[in-house]
Amino acid sequence: MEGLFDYAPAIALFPLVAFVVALAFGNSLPKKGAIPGILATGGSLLLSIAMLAAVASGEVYHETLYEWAIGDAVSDTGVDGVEFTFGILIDPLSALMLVIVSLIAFLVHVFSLGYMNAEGETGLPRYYAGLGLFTFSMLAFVYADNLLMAFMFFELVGLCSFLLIGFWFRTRSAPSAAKKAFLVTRFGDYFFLIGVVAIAATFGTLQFAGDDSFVAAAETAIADGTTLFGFAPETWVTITGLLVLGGVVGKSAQFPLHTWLPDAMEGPTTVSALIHAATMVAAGVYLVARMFGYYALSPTALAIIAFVGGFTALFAATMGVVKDDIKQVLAYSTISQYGYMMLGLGVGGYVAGVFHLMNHAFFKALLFLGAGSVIVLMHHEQDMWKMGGLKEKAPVTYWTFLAGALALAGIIPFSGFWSKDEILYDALIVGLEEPIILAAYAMGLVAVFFTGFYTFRMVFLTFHGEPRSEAAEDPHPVGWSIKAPLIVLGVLALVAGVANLAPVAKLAQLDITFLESWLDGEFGAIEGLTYGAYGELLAYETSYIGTESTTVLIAAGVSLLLAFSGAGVAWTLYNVPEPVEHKERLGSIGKTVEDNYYQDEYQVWLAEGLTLPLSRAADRFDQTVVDGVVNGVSTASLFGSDRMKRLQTGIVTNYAALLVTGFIALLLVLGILGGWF
Amino acid sequence: MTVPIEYYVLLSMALFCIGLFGILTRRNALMFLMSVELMLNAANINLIAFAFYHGNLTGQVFALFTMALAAAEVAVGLGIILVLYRNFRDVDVTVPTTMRW
Amino acid sequence: MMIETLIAVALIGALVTFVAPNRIAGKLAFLISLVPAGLSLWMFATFDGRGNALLEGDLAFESRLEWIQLGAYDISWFVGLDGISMPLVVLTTILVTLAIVSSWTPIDDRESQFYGLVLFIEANLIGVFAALDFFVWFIFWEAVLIPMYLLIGIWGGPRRKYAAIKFFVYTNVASLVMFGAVIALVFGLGDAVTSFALPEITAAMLDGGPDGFFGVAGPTLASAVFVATFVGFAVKVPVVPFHTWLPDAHVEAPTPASVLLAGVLLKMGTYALLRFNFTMFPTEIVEPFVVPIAVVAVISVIYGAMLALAQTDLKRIVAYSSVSSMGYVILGLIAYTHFGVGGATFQMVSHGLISGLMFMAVGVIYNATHTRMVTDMSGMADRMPIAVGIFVAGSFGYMGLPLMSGFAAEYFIFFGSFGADFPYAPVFTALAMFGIVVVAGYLLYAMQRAIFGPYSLETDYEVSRAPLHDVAPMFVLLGLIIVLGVAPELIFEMIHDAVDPIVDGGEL
Amino acid sequence: MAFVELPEWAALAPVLILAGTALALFVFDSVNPHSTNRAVLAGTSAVGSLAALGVAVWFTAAGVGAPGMDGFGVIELFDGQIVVDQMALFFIIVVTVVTALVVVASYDYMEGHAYQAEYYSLVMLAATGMATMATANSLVTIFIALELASLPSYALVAILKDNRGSVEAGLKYFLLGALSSAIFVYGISLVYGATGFLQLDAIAAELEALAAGDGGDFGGLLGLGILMLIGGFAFKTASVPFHFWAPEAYEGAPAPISAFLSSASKAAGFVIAFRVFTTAFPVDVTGQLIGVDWTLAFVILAVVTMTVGNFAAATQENVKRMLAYSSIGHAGYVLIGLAGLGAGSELVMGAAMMHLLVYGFMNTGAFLFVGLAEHWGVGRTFEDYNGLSRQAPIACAALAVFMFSLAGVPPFGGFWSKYFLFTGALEAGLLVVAVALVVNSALSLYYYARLVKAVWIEDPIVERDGLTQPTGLYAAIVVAAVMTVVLLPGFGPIADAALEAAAVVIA
Repeated sequence: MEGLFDYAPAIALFPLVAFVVALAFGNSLPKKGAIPGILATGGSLLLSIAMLAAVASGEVYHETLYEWAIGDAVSDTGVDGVEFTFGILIDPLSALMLVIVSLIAFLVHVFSLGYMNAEGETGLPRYYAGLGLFTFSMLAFVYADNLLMAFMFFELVGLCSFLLIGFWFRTRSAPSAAKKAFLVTRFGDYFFLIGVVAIAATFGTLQFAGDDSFVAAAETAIADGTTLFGFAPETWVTITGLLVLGGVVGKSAQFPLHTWLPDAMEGPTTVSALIHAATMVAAGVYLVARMFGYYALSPTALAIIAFVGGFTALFAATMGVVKDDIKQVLAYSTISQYGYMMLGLGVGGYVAGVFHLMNHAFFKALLFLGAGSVIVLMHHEQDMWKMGGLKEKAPVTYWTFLAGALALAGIIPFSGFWSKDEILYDALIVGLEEPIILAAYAMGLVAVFFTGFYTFRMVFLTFHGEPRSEAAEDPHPVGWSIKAPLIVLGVLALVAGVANLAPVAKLAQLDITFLESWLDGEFGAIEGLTYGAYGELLAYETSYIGTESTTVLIAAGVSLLLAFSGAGVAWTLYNVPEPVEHKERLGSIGKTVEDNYYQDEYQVWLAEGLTLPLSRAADRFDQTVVDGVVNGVSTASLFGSDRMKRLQTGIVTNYAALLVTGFIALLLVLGILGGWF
Repeated sequence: MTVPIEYYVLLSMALFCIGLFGILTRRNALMFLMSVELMLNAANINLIAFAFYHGNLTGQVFALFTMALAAAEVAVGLGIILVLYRNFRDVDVTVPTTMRW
Repeated sequence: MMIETLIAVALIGALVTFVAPNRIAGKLAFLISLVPAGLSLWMFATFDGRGNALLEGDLAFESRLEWIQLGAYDISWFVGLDGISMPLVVLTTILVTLAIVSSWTPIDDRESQFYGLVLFIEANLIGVFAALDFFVWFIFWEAVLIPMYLLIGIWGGPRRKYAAIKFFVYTNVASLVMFGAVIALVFGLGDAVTSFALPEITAAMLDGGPDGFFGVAGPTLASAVFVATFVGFAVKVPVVPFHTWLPDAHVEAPTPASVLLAGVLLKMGTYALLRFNFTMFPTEIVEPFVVPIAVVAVISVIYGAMLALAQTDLKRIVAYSSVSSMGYVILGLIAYTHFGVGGATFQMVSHGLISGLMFMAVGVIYNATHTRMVTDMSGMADRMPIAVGIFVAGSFGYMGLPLMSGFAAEYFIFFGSFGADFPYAPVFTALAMFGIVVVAGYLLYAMQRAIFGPYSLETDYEVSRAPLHDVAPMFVLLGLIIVLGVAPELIFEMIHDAVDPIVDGGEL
Repeated sequence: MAFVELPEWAALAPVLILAGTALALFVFDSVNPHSTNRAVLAGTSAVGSLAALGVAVWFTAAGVGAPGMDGFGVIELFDGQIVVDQMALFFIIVVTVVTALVVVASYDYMEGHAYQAEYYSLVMLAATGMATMATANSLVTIFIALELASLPSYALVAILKDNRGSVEAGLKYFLLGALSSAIFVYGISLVYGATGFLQLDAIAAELEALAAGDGGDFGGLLGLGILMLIGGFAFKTASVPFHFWAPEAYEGAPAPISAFLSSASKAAGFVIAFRVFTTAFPVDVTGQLIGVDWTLAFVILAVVTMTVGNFAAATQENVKRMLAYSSIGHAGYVLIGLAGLGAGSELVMGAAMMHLLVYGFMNTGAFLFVGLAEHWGVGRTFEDYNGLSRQAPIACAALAVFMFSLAGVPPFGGFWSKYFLFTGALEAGLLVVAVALVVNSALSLYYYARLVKAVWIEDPIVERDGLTQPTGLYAAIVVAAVMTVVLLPGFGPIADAALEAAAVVIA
């Protein structure tokens, strides 16, 4: 098995090659570069699975492969010299994520054949190049073994997101959305970069794993109580942790930096499925999981993560309720779901968070691709009010979509239920001790209801009832390349939950929580990067309502109840032949919600209402005052020159007079100084 | 019978100032020339007086040089005044002001 | 004699081109400029310098011979390269070659004179980076002004005369101030120095420093000189508030001149700051000024970026963003850490490449559209995908996208200054870093308006794809940018080696 | 070496050659008057001045007037009325260089002029006078030499008898010249009165004695005398307030004559100033007697002169007049050489001498370009010069060289001398002067660049057809330009010579 890991770099490099090929020769290739993309991602997928198997067999891989920059720098903890390197870290977490990413990337590539090529899009090489570059960056990010490398590829996926959102650059909206996406995430990354720099300057290392990792360094610092940059070590760890969290909030579209994600739906649906649902948005959450040991050192940071997560989950879910565009609904549900993951990680539910990350990747990719196929069916119509009755006309799309919906809504036994329930359970048991976490839990719980509601509102409006447009009357047929990925993902959405049937395990005392033991390194892991290790670091108290099993039952029961009720309300309102809008019933609240709580407004105001005028003012200041001084000097001297030359009157007698005057003046000066008179 | 040196100096200074005054006030080129002559001669008075005072002949000799050069200067000057008259039909030194500023 | 050869080739080439017939001038200049480029690359490959040129360290390609005996001091032809100047020389030669190629299209009048002047600039720029005697250095430093004045003045835009004279006089006054200051310093040092060789002056400064002049005490004199030289160089860099000549010069200058102006001429200022203010002066002199300079640097970054945001002329945008980027360099220099100073030097090279690329891209767009106003055009990506693609790539380089040189430079600087020992270093760093958001803001805003969206163009010109010789130089630059971004050690190693003595000599 | 056999008076060879040439021209003129054989006339004068130049250079190289074993020591003639030392030779070189350039250029400029022989002989006479000024070592010889230089100059300025400008220029030059020489002579008389001597070393000795003794009762008289002498020099060097003749004289005179006056005559004026104030009036001694350091006067003059000159030049429309003012400004720069003497270092005065030499090339060249323009008849203002580079790139390149060199921008000779002056000013601690220098050279940069802009950047306002390439003018201009450039790398010997010479006279 050893030799196998030497091929690890290839996982990321295959797509890079595909990127280059597509960019260079795309136009002359059949399928405009799809083929290399599919081959590359397929290769990555196989290798990733091999890695997964290797890890399962107890191997792990942590190797520094390339020295990016080396130099002397005395860190605040006294480490002398610092190396910024590229390295690969393959442990249970990253191996799992590699498989998820490469799998979905592969499926999306396949789907694109039907979605993009079939539609005769122009600029396909650009599209596939973008996908390739993204897959490369994402995979590299996933198995990055240090924070700087992670940051670099974190930024690169941002670039790809920009390029792919702006794929239809000839429109006005797409470039604007792309700009917004990049800027908002960049704002988060600004804090992330400060965090990276700060951590590097503090501990002199950016390694995730091993004894020379900054996590370990932070532990020792806290143990010895060394002052870091004039702060107590805990405080400093919290500060730096939160700085890094800035990037996470941006990428994973958490409140208040979530505003870019809905706009990002301007991109092709495939892109939304791959980047803005399953993988890139997951990068933030994944990063938290990746350096969970660091956050575990700072309860404050964790609490903030949990609260932000819970709030976002609810906040976004409510907005999803009133959207008419099928992709918008999915976008907000994505934000909300990542809120859950943050909540899970925030309460120390490392396994739960990762579990939901995995499930969500499957079912949300499924939903987006489903939506994509719906859009194909509907001749690029996205308004759900114009759909309806697609159930019979597109059974595959319908059933797979339904599977995804059930998973999303968290209906037992679909995958979503298990992970979401576990998150809520973890939140609950901690929340019983920590009021703030309890609040987060409450929000998460309420969000379950809304999730159920908007999910089924979407399903019913799209597939049930009577067709509400001629497009819906005779939908455009979809090919195998669209159906196949849907089926694969549909199955996964149904069964993925098996990976970690925690409630069952707890109730039946069975040891069937594979994922937990997987992440706990029972198959093999890097020392310190295991669920157990994190658990020791965590400062959380937990308690139960009655016994553990009662708590499990209560938690599961409540969330299920809410999910069903949400779905039920949707059923009553929209599962009718001629559904009608019910927004007006919400009144002013509905308006507010529809306008996304004016989140975009104030952010746009910050950019265009505040910064732009400010810059214009600065420009005016620069032109008038700063430059004015410069020009003023020259004007003044030229004026002086004009006066000076008037001395030369042209009349020789004046010259004689002036000459004598000047001479006498000189005489007076010297004479008085010399006392001649 | 020795007159104190100061008187000579005062005399020459007076002469010098008269010449200067002439230059500043007279507009006729010839008058200008004459005033210059006055100034030069003021210098000569000094030279001779001081030669007497110091008891060496250097000053007197130099006075001769001065006179000679003064003559030469006048010669050139008259020439210039001639062409001046030819071009400007006037010997008023304040007339030619084609070049100024 | 390698450096002499470089300069000689450029000078003779300049003369030859100047008298060559117009139609072959461009190609001829290109061929000539290949010689210095190749030579300097070879020198880069065989570079064996160690340490810093002004402090302990042995130079590569050193040569020194007596020139003028000025009273007690002798002025000698003294040149040599260390890890700081070597990359800059290579940058110069390569940029000149590329600039020449990129001017084949836009320059269609008095070509021979144009290319002659470009080669003349090259000679002087090499000299500036190689010279180690104050007077020699100053000669090259000043001589750059003449060709640049003419390039802007003759081949520039509508307000070229104003811009040219402003550039000429403004920067020259600054040099005079700086010159006076340095001379005063040398006299202040008294018998400690017997020549204007920079290493000697540095040595004298670092042990004991000046013993007073003009009746002012030594330390006071040193501080005054520090301020004067800083201001003198700040104009060239340029640092806010001495920057106003830059946008005018850039906007009016023809593309190749802008490329050289932003690519290399600005680096002269930062290079001089590094050599003089931050190498010559002992720490105790510099210390009181560090925080003020940090403030200035942060202001340059943010204020410059804000100005760029307000512009609608693509060239003005890039010009102001240069002000912003130079602010980073200043920040890195005052950090007095390996990564700070090294990163600053790295940024000089990196920004040289990136801004050069940006100006070329803008130039190519201008050649096709005859406008640079983002308000006049839209959806250019539709008509000239390649040129615009490179523009986008360059913009992301400017934004500090990882795996491009800009990120490496900025990261080094930030890391270096964050850990620096001057007060509130982390705060200043964090403030300056906000520049990376604003830069993204104005570049993306400009892209959104000019490059994306439905195609439209105010000026009625038939926009066609750019010819190969317009695009090729940009590809070369882009390649270099990515190479340096992926493997910064290529030059950072030697830079680092040359920076060591500075930092160890004066750990703040 | 073979040189030693020559008699002592042979040290005057350069001057004698010049005088001989002048006389030869007179003879030629009287043999066949109204001859317009320009080739012969210009040729003779050129040969004469070049011969003088050659001899002077040879002497310098051989070490005439240089103390020490390799030199022959300072050679004094006629009991010190005349002295031949390094400084004398240095300035003879300056004068002869300028003369050579001017006469070569005049070959074309004076084409078709009535008084060829007179013109050249007057030029040579003036040159003789200037060369003599360089060697004069007594107030008598100085005065005579001064007049010998001045009188022909008056005539030369006014030689275009039917050109109102020329005549007006001559008149103004003459009148102010007469006034100044009167003041000068009066000054001499006062100095004589105070000391009783006219020979410079004797004066110095007397002053020493007086200072050692009761200090004499003529302090004020002496001071006034010195001041009047300064007036005389100020006139010759066109320094404020005796500069008023310069703009008109340079503008009205034939361009070569303007070049001649503004370069050679100025240099000659400075050499006598240097000589008198270094030899006759040692700073400290004189200071004791007159109660004030006379360098102060030069500090004031320097600052005022450079300021007036540059400021007035900045907004001129007429190129020649701009150059005239700029030459006033440069007089101000050179005055630093005297202002800095207080420090007792030869650097600053040496720098001044270097500047005068370089100036002899670049300024002459600039005026000769104006002569070329007048020869072409393109007009006199900046606008008229617009776009000349398209027809005459070579001449315009030369002009650019002159302008940038005058502005002190490398890589041209002007850079060294100007920045050495700056250095010297700082060494002498003249902070005020240094600041003034910075301000002024900024301004000068503006107007010099303006001329470059006119010929290179601006587009012609009128369409001209091709311009002729007069051999003489072109030769002179190109030589001047080449020299200006060559002087950058080849500045070493000049700096050595100047500094050595300065050291000798100061010691």
